Amino acid sequence: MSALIQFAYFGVAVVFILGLKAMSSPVTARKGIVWAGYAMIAATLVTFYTPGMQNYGLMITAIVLGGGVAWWSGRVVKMTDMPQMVAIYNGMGGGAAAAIAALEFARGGAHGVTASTLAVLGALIGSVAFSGSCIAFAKLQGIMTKAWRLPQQNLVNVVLAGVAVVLGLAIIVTETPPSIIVIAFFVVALVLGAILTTPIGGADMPVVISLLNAFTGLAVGFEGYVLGNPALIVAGIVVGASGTLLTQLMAKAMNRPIRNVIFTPLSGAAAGGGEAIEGTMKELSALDAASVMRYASKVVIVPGYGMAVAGAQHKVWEMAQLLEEGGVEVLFAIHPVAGRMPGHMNVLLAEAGVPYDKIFDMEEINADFPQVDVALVIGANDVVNPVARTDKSSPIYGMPILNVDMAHNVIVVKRGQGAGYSGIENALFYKDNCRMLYGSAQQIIGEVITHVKALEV
Amino acid sequence: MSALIQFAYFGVAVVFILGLKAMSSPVTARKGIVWAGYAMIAATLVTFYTPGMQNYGLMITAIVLGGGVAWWSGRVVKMTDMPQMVAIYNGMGGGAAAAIAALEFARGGAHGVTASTLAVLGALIGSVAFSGSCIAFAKLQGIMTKAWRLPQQNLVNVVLAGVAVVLGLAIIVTETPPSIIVIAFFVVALVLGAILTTPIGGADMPVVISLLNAFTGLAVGFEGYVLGNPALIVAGIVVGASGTLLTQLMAKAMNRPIRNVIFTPLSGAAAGGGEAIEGTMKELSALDAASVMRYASKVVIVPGYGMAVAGAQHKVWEMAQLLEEGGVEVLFAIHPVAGRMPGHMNVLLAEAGVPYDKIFDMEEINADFPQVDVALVIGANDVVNPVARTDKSSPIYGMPILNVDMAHNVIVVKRGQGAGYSGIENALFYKDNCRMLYGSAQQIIGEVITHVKALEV
Amino acid sequence: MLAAFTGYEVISRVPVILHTPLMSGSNFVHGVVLVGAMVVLGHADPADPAQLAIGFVAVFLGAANAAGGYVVTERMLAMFKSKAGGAK
Amino acid sequence: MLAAFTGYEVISRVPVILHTPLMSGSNFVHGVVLVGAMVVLGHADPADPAQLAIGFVAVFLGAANAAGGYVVTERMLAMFKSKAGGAK
Amino acid sequence: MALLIGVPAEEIAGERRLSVVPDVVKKYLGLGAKVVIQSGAGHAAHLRDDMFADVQVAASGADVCSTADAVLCVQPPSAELIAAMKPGAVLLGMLQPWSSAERAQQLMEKQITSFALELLPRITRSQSMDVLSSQGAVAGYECALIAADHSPKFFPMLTYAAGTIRPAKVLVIGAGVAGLQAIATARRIGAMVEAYDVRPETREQIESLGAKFVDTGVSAAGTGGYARELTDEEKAKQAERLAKAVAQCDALITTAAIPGKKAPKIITADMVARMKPGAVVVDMAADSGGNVDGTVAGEKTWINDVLLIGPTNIASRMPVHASEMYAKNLFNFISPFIKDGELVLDWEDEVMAGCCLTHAGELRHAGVRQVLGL
Amino acid sequence: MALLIGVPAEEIAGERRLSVVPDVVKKYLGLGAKVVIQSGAGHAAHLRDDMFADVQVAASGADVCSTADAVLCVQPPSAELIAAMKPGAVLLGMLQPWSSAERAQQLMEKQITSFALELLPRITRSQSMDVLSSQGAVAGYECALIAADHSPKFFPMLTYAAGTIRPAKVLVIGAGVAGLQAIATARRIGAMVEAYDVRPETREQIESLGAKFVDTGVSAAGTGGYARELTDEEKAKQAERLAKAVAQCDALITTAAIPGKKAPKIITADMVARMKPGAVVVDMAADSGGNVDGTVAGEKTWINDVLLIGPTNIASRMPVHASEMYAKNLFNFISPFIKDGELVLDWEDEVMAGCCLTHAGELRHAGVRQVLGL
Ligand SMILES: NC(=O)c1ccc[n+]([C@@H]2O[C@H](COP(=O)([O-])OP(=O)(O)OC[C@H]3O[C@@H](n4cnc5c(N)ncnc54)[C@H](OP(=O)(O)O)[C@@H]3O)[C@@H](O)[C@H]2O)c1
Ligand SMILES: NC(=O)c1ccc[n+]([C@@H]2O[C@H](COP(=O)([O-])OP(=O)(O)OC[C@H]3O[C@@H](n4cnc5c(N)ncnc54)[C@H](OP(=O)(O)O)[C@@H]3O)[C@@H](O)[C@H]2O)c1
Ligand SMILES: NC(=O)c1ccc[n+]([C@@H]2O[C@H](COP(=O)([O-])OP(=O)(O)OC[C@H]3O[C@@H](n4cnc5c(N)ncnc54)[C@H](O)[C@@H]3O)[C@@H](O)[C@H]2O)c1
Ligand SMILES: NC(=O)c1ccc[n+]([C@@H]2O[C@H](COP(=O)([O-])OP(=O)(O)OC[C@H]3O[C@@H](n4cnc5c(N)ncnc54)[C@H](O)[C@@H]3O)[C@@H](O)[C@H]2O)c1
Repeated sequence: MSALIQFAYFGVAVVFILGLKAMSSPVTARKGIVWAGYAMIAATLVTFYTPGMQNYGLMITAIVLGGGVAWWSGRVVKMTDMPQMVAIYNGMGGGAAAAIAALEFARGGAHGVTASTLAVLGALIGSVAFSGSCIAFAKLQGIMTKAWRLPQQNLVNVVLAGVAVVLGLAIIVTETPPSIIVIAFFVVALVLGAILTTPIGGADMPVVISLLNAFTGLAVGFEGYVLGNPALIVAGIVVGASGTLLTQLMAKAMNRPIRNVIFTPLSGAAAGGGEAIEGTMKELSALDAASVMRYASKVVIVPGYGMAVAGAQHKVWEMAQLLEEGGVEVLFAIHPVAGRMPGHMNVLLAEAGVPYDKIFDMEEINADFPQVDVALVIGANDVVNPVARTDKSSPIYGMPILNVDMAHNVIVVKRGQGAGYSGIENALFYKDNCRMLYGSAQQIIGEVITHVKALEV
Repeated sequence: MSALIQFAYFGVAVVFILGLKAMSSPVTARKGIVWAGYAMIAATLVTFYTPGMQNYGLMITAIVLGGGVAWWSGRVVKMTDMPQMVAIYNGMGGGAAAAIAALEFARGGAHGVTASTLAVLGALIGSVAFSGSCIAFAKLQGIMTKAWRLPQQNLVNVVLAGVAVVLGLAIIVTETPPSIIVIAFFVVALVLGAILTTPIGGADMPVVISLLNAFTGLAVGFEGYVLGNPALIVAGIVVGASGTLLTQLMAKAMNRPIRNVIFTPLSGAAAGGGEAIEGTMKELSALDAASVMRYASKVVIVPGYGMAVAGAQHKVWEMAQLLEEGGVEVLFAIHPVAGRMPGHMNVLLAEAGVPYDKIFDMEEINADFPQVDVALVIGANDVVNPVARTDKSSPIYGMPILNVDMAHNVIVVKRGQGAGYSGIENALFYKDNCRMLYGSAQQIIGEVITHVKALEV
Repeated sequence: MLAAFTGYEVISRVPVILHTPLMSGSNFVHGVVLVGAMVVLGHADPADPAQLAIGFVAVFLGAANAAGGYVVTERMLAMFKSKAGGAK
Repeated sequence: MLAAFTGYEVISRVPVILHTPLMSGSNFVHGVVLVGAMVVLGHADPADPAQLAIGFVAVFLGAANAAGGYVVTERMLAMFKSKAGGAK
Repeated sequence: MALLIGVPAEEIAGERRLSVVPDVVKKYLGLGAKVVIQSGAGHAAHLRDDMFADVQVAASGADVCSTADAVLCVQPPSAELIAAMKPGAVLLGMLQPWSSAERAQQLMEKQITSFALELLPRITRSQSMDVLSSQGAVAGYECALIAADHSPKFFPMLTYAAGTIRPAKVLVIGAGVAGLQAIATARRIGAMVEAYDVRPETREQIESLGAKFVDTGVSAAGTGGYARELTDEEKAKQAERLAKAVAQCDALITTAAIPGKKAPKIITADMVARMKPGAVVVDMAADSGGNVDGTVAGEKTWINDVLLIGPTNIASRMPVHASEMYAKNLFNFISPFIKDGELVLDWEDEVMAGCCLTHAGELRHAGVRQVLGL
Repeated sequence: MALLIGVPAEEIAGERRLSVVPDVVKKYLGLGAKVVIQSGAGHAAHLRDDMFADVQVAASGADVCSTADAVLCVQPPSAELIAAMKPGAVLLGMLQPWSSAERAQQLMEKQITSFALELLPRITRSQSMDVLSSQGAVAGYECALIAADHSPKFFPMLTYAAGTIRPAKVLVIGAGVAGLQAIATARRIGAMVEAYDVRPETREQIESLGAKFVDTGVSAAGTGGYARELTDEEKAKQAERLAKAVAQCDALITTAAIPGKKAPKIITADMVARMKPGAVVVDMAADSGGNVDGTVAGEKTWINDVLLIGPTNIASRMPVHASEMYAKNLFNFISPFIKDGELVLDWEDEVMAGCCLTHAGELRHAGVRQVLGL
């Protein structure tokens, strides 16, 4: 029986891995979560057959209560509030891991130094994840509005961590630790998590949640080791590892090294160099561009002189058609002075075979941008530069521009740091909702096409 | 030691399977044969360590001789003579299997009824494959030029097979069969193989070789069972199965049911219905079209009215560009009256952006077709109908046509059985080197593009 | 080690739009901590209320992690339903 | 059975141009009969010239099957080297 | 004695084409024939005498005709030239067979073997000789250019610094060779093109060029690739549906001619009256009476702020290529019968026989005989 | 008292444009201004008086000018009209500031505040007011059509039943706004296009339209988007490399004008002499002297079987859209200064100030003052 259960746990772990793998591609993502869901149910059911189990009533009550509340809250919450829900559920996972450790300490089952060390580590990490996630939740939910830093934040962090480690060591050394040490240990760990998270704010939050998520994974993995449960070990470590990687990816996509996220949060001190335009330019890959557009409802393509230089019009239209086959609405927006002659874009789009009814001029489309999911700017620069609206000293001040910056997402295709005709910096590129897709238009749109095709099932 | 060897054999078998799988896609095919090659070397080396082996000198001599001769002949033979080389090597494999059986009979090691039966079956099939392959080789090599049939061919076949089976049964029943029976058995089997193959000729030959190849695979598998050698069993059966399927695929690609290939060979009685145009229309898939073109050196695209109707010009040019990126030379050939107005094709190709220097008219390109690997006819019909050259009674007689029928391969894209402007049958479609790719041009060229892309590494 | 390696392997190329759903998905996966929680609660001393309480909390939190993680992930991924069907 | 199934599985979608090379490749694979031939020759009675002769023939044929099959297949597949390198 | 092919200069004012070009002359010489050309004949087609290698140059058309065994022309030669021809000689060109009984009479009397290429049976093999197609293609292209050039509007869509110009709507009536070419050309320039033809199979052809078909529910498929004339009732129905399309377009190009007959009046004065101010009409059928009520052949007329253009001899506007195409058509027609420098006509040949107007003093073509009442 | 905007009819023969169109008039009214139009002023642009809603219609240009606070015109008004204007009124249009000292004098004397749109500073913000660009685009498009229409050859490649016509070669000199448009249009029609400009940055622009750049190794990048004049030496080098390209082309379109100066002679008589028979030259700069030796403004000249066309007032050939674009440019220029129906000029505005010819009796533009010697 027990062997069978172990075997089942292994199977569950494998399905988890496959599920996660599936979740990393838009095409298979939904399948992935459903598989993982079944695996979870299987794991839970199997666990009831673990030899020597008691307290079934309490157990079922807890499951029904915890599961029910979470299920319900996850169902009703608004789509925009998803991130904080992820945070809070993650915190609960961390809490559960910590609680397992606590119970192990309480039962005083000595398992040797390795096991104890792992248990303590798991408890520490789990607690940090728990309190950290709670803070993250509070911030995102708007319960906690101000991001504050202690005067010597980093020092305090180090001290607290040191204390936690000392207490942890104490627990490991004393086979059956006094409750007071255990409680102190948990309190310090919880405080540490809270203090670490408090100063972080704004756009960095998702990165932090992802990091805490990886922490919880680790904690679960460690506790799994203590319990000798393969499902926990494998799933925990895999989540720990993939979560760490994911955190890095997310940080990279935002152009913020993880170090900075944690130690010099955005809302903190000034960002350094005295650039007139704030923010950073954030790159994205052709794959990203493809998936963002493929799963959008409405994409507006803004061609500019760069598309003409690259001769990319045929590719661009091919991409647009592919997206349309996928159910995406694709329009073209032509700025009055895009290109280098009146009608420059018209000539090219006509050459590529774009029908006239897909082509809109600035006046017709400018009001729509707030409803646009993705504005794809291909080799245009000046004509989408918001500086024209705001900066009186700019040579392009007063020129009406296409309001692409008001779209949910902006993707800008260009080869590098080249400026436009007027030779000035473009504030659009530094906006939060803007991502740069570097490459010559012809070639990079070709790559996007390949990825869009791969996303068709 | 022995267990290790068994394990190694298993590993070898697995690599063989992976290798075959790899060989079924152009992208990985070369890797596949190389893997299989290493596996073969490993298997051979491992075999030297089989416990209780003797006769090493003889063995190495045989290997060096046999391997050397085959290697050398395979190296020097002309590319066009490949099929017969495959035939002869295959025959040798069959012969080897038969010889193994013979030796087993000679040693008289009784292994039980199952083993004996399989040994006999293997010997029978192996012998048939051996002599059949030799005949096939002789025919393809031009040693045996006439395809002759016995008057009662099918009856003779059945009788011979019956005799072989009876003799085989005798061998199985008598634990240590008298040499005379064994010899008679082999003689009958060899004669059967020869007689089965002799009447078959021409275009059916590759199918037959493939079938004999599958036979050899089976024979090897059976002998492997007798010897208890997993490498032989797995590899043999896999080759037997995949070879059978491949034979079916090949027959299908030629539009000749296997039954017909064996029992009513081409060179035999009249083909039935009194169609003026001989031959059959043979379909191919978008995948096939993609790979044939992707690995060609020179492709000539012949657009016609159908391309205009489908509005497929942009897709066609996209495909052409993809092929060119892959190093294929792609040209367009315009027939003087392709389409429905003078310059119809010019307008469309210009719209798609095909540069003028890729477009050739009939007079410029007609002489080149014999050097063209693939002529891709897209929605053209009358202008490539060879009837115009030959049939005085035809309404299009006297019109000069594009000599696509002289290209190595012709692929014709059209929706179905629709005739061209002049409403007559097209003899091109029935030629041996012509394959039909059915579908509306826009959509089917789209599919071809997808496959061509998949072939890029 | 192997598991960690797999973790890296699993998500080498993830499009940005999947970052949050994937985070949520892995959040769900570590909800398997529920199993551990059940085991410890199952082996807790029925006579020790402290143990029972902690165990209860562990299972409660674990179940919430699993259930909530699932629902949220599933909802996020619903938007990746192929739209092509609707369009064609 | 499984092996047979694998055989089918292996070559479900083969482009026509690969038919002959694949045939040749599988021809090479059953060249593993060489192993069997070696084994029977290895166990043949060194005193019985008939056995030795048949065994020799078996190994000879098997080796020819394997070696020839390889060379021929490899040559045929050489044309599938990606030409893109040369073109770009 | 080798066949002598004669090429007189075209006599009709405004005719800029020539029935040979240097490359084609070379081909005739290659077949063993000789060629005599009237001095300056190619001038309007930008061909100087010295561009023709190895030909005899004659001072006048009469000199050419009086020596040549076969005379090639674009437009029918004048009575004087025919009179100068050798009896029994061959005359080949667009002889406008229906237009003049006198000319036919004269040809018969002079025992001229004349081939009027308008009579060419339109079978597959004869396509390379089909001057109506080749000259129609030129005319269609030219008409689209004329329309674009005269339109007070841009044809293409154009976004400029202060706004966007929407593309012009062009309507093409008649989607034969010329109509299709006009459609393609207008589309290339950037207009949104609609087209209409009575033959239903043109719908697919029109759409194959990216234009829209105007569906009026009337069909007039004729035989031999030509259209039949419509009944009055059909005309009314057609007119009613067309009027709407006409009223919306910025440029209208009509190409519906019925060979040998007066062109059908498809666009009535009423329809023209409902057109937008500034609209342009190019009536390609002006030469044979016009498809549009009010067009005058060879003139530009303003009706109600709509410009009606009735260009004549349109192919002549592009003499270089029109001549090249025409010359090749003629060569493809006659060369199969030139053997070792001799002209050997084959009356079994369906294309040649079908094309013959007069031979051995007879009017051979039944249709023409009927029309001319001879 | 609301601003009264006056629109007299254009007086110069062949000028078919108008300085307003109905949509733009509506916009003026929307700003609280009033509009008076001379009866029939829009006729040549296919605009009837009744298409303008809510405007006053005056019988004569003098009537318009004598009442209007601001007069809009395309070409400069005659002395009589200026004389009729209210002192202190505003005059806005293409006033050809360099062409006439008398007119400038008269404007000063009448205390007219005149804005010559040719003087517009070419900064980004002013693009929507840039009449040179908008009318240049029209002209470039028209020139390509003129070339295609007059060429005795097909522009596109065309395969027909008896052979293949190779595409024509078109050479465009000067790749400013008009030149680029000509390139794009010729390419659309199907020609193979080469182009040349002294400014090196045009290479990329030319190539972005799918045409080929003729590299001569001479650069003449000027300031403010205009080209500088070349030295004689540079001209020779340029000429030498160009001559080859010119000799090969079937149609040549020249668009190199230097505002306020005589157009540079880029194509010499010698180059023209080497052109192919039947080639066509369209000299867009004919109005200001021509880029081609031998073109006569407003005429078609044959030199050696080459047709030289010197079209004048080209934008006027497409009066509907040219007027629409022009009217919008003018509106974009003046509307920022119309507040609550009053015209309040802002002399701090760099575009407005830079564009001013005369104000309060002074000639404000330094460059013009220098050229006219005032
Ligand atoms: N339309 C007219 O009539 C006219 C006339 C004269 C001037 N202008 C001026 O031209 C400008 C037009 O604006 P615009 O937005 O169209 O163009 P733009 O501001 O000139 O910007 C072009 C952009 O395209 C990028 N690019 C160049 N080659 C590329 C390639 N091969 N692939 C991808 N990207 C490429 C360049 O960046 P990288 O170098 O980093 O790739 C550059 O940022 C305006 O300032 C307008 O005032 C217009
Ligand atoms: N060029 C001229 O000036 C001119 C003028 C008049 C007549 N013609 C005549 O037109 C003919 C031209 O020959 P052609 O070879 O170009 O065309 P064609 O002989 O008319 O053949 C067209 C072929 O395209 C196929 N097709 C139609 N729609 C298709 C689609 N959507 N996708 C794929 N295939 C499609 C049709 O077969 P399915 O129905 O099976 O798809 C048909 O076999 C000649 O006979 C010529 O004499 C030419
Ligand atoms: N040998 C061949 O196979 C061959 C050669 C050339 C042309 N053709 C065919 O013949 C067709 C006609 O050739 P064409 O260009 O010389 O035609 P055409 O000059 O006789 O007529 C022009 C077009 O006008 C249309 N038309 C006639 N009356 C009309 C009306 N009342 N309203 C609207 N449209 C009307 C006709 O249908 C025709 O399409 C071509 O489209 C082609 O398909 C065949
Ligand atoms: N506000 C703006 O940013 C703005 C607005 C309009 C135009 N422009 C720029 O100004 C440029 C010129 O505008 P334009 O069309 O009015 O130019 P233009 O009419 O002054 O000259 C036409 C072209 O002829 C070229 N040229 C002059 N002399 C030549 C010679 N000897 N040989 C060959 N070419 C010669 C010039 O370089 C120019 O490109 C445009 O291309 C555009 O880039 C800028």
